[in-house]
Amino acid sequence: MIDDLERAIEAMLFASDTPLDARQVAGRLGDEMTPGEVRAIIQTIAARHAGSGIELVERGGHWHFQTPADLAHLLRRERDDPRKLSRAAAEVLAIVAYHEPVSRAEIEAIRGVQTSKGTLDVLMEAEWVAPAGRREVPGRPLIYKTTDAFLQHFGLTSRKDLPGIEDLRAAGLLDPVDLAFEEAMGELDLVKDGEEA
Amino acid sequence: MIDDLERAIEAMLFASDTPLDARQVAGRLGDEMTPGEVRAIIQTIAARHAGSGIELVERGGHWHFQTPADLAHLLRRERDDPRKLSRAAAEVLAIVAYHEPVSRAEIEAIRGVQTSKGTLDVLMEAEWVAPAGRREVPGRPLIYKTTDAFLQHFGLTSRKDLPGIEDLRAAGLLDPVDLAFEEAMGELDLVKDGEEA
Amino acid sequence: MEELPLDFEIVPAAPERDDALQLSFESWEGPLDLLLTLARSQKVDLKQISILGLVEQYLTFIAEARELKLEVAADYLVMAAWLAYLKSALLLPKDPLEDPSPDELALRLQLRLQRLAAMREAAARLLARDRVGRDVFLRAKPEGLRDIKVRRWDASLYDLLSAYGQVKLRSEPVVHMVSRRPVITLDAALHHLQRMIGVKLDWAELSDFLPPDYDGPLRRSAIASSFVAALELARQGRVDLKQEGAFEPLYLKASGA
Repeated sequence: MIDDLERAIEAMLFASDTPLDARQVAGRLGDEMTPGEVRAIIQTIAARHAGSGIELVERGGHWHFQTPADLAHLLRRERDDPRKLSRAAAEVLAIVAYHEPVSRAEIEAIRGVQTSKGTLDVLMEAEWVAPAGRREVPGRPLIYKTTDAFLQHFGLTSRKDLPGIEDLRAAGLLDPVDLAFEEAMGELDLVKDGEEA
Repeated sequence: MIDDLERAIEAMLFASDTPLDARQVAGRLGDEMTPGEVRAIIQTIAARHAGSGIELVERGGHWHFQTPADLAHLLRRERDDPRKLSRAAAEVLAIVAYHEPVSRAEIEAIRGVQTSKGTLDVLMEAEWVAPAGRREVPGRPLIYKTTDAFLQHFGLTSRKDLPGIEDLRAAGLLDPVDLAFEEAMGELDLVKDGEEA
Repeated sequence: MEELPLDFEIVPAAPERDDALQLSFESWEGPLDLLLTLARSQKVDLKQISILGLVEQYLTFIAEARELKLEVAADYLVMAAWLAYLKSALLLPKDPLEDPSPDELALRLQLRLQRLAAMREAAARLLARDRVGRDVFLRAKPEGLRDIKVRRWDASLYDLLSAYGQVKLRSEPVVHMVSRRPVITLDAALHHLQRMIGVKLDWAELSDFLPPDYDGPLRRSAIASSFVAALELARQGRVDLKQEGAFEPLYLKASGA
């Protein structure tokens, strides 16, 4: 059976929006107890909760309830939020993979378009690309390379597994887009007819 | 020694800013337990806190920690009074709670007066009353019901906990006037038949 | 009037009208509420209440209020008229054919009052419960439970390789391959039309001049270029054009033929 005073102090500390010290608690109880007596009761309460999912802790003479730090992972649950990699990011990733180590300027030269900082950030967030030091040229630009996580995600044993340019061409991956499109639409026959006419 | 699962659930309920049901707790634990198992542990925790300055209570299947009502005098002074309800609003709230789901026309039939728009608005703003679809009768009127926040605020475990609801139901006082009238006339006819026989 | 009901507010009138009392009707939520208040003054269970007595109380009350020159809201007057009717019906000898009978009307009124009274009590008991923020308190600043979304990027090897293919393609020397669409040029149409005009002597429709094996997009192109060619030949005075009206077939023949 918990005594009434202990219950009252426990409830106060629970409902308070700021940590309370022994003097404040005594004041709210009508100053019939000394802060020392209050402190003793607070310690009893803290001991009662020890080892549970609720802790009564002291910070600079003020007491407040909190949840134990070792349970923080339950309170901040992480959830997967899958996102499809953008076309631009896929291009940059491919360039890093085929040409590593590369600087951002080199990536842009190969792509023929400016690469936004966010694109590289996304690849680094995905942990597929990581900085690999600086190139010893004027300006000492950062250079990037792919990671083991990259190889793992794309099911590659090593970078040497990446198909060469000729393989890509054979697979039709180097066909101009509009030609490939027309082929798919079966309009090529008409063009040939036109040529014959 | 409190076991890890019990600590974890206690910490969750203590840290949450809204009441949690067993399913939510199980979800956060990674769905390795059934809601029934979680519920059993919650009841153990509630029993452990019984009689202390912190109580774990159930409201509409959701659980939260609060201070016991008998300590109100120690805690009340620095608190705002809860929303003061007008008599009209209190009556409408009672009608919704005891009759739910109920349409505005049905509320008005009981009160014998038009319900000003503001009255239901106040109850919906307090999140004690919420629309509950439409009644499938001509005009498809909106119907209203009370919420879990209503149960929480008024300290009700469930709607069965509404003061006197069983007595009112048994006395037919939750039946519409028409139904009660038919029944009363039926009894009267029976009496007459009896007299004639 | 013997006694005013308990929650009847007597408000001192404004100074310039201090000869009168103002009775506030705002104390009641409508006539049914007023009836219930009056019924309570009978101090009996609502089941045993005398409806006739209640009707008289209500009518007296409204009459007093009007004598005091109070504004009585319309719905209170409507109720008064209805109750006056009920009173006379209850007092007159019973007409067995009257439907609904006055007793039935009285019973309905009684049932309504019982239901309103039940809800009034329920509301009072509800408000008297231990309420959060008044009687019981929650943690003022709970840590809160948070869901943190962790972005997981997704791409397939195909995405990677086709992206690289596009990059390589962009950086290769640009060779434009414009696919030829099946068209009949204006020159070809002019040439063709000039030849055909010599063959056809009378008015002939423009489409008759087109080779019959042109179809699909090629035919549409041929019509368009032949039309322009016909306009050009007309401008040169080499053909005459004729059309009955807008969107009608266009006829042409060699000038002077």
